[in-house]
Amino acid sequence: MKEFKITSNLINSQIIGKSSSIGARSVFEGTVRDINGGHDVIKLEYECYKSLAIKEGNKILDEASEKFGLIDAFCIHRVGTLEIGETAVIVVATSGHRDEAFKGCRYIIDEVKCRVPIWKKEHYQDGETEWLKGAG
Amino acid sequence: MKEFKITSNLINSQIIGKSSSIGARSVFEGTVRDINGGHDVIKLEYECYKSLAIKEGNKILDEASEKFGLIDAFCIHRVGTLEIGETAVIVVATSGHRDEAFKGCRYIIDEVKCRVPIWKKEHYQDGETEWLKGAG
Amino acid sequence: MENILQIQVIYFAKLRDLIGLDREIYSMEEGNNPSDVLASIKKKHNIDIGTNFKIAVNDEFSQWDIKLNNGDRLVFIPPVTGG
Amino acid sequence: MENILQIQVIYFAKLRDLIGLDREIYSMEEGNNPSDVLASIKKKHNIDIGTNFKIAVNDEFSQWDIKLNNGDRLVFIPPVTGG
Repeated sequence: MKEFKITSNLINSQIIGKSSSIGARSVFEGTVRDINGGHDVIKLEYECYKSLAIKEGNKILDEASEKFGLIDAFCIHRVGTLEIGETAVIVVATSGHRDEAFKGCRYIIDEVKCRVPIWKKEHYQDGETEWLKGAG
Repeated sequence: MKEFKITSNLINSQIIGKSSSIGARSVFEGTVRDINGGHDVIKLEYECYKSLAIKEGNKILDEASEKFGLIDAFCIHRVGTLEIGETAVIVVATSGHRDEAFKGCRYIIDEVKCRVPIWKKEHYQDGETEWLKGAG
Repeated sequence: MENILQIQVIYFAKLRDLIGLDREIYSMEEGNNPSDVLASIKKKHNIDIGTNFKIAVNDEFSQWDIKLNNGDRLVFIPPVTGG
Repeated sequence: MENILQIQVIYFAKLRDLIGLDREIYSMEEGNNPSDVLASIKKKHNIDIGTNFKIAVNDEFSQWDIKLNNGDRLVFIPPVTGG
């Protein structure tokens, strides 16, 4: 099963389903940090170009499933305003063996972070805000 | 925080704590598979040399924390009789950035599987049982 | 007389903040491409927003030199920062 | 007359199934090491259990040639298969 989802609701990392006969599951969770480059971050805003984000996200899940023989591949990305400590993104990759599960999970989060059209604005203690610069 | 635990109770992967200002969390979960090398596995028995397992497990968590700058490092390993689909081991590694979290989590599960004195006996459909051969 | 293309441009994130709008319609000449639209945006708003974008046309990644069609929805995608 | 060492040997997993016991006491001579105990086990039970073990003495990983002390708790650890 594969699913890429964009949500403005709280991500509860406990909702990720289970299935038997899997063997290995690798989960990655990215949460809002309170410090970034020396600034005190008080909250984050994520914005998304949704229709393209979902297409590109599903493409990444397909690629990961094929490359690493994943059984399940999920990714949920939060948008809207997030408080410190809240989950921004969660990835789940399952496979018969741990090497594939780890590599698949890593592939998905790496590709999501560089290909899926989502942008992050930091709000600082001093009232300033800043859209983060991407690597691209 | 670090903790290595051996338990004969069901591992609920939802119990793993959270803390704010972390950034990245990598979780690995190993579950009982119903097929191994062509045999139909109906259940597993894990046995543990507990006092040494806990010492060695904690040593691995210390090593991972130092090597990868982890903030939290947990590992819970189940012992006793496990049914198909149940969680045998769960590892959690948190860090400011995903590379360290993934590498720390992988280090812990790899080292646990080759150094911690726990052994697995498979029970097959046909009534046979077998202690698995380790790599060592 | 040449045909006129109505191109909808949608802005996200930093680009929307810079332009101050979330969408605009540009009237372009037949044969124009996303580069031409970017030039029109710079001229109209008199700001240099650079060229560090990917392009999406009708919600598909596209190229800078693709010929636009009437009614196309064009997005200039700044470097992404999700995750 | 030499001192006699009482060494407690604890068996786990495959080794316990092979020996059919979960622990035994061996009386060894002073200066004996885990290799000597393994030889005694093989002789007593008349089975070849190989040498593919790690050694733990009093719940610490140890060496094959360490001199044992009276009352030591010795474990031969088969290759582990946890996870």
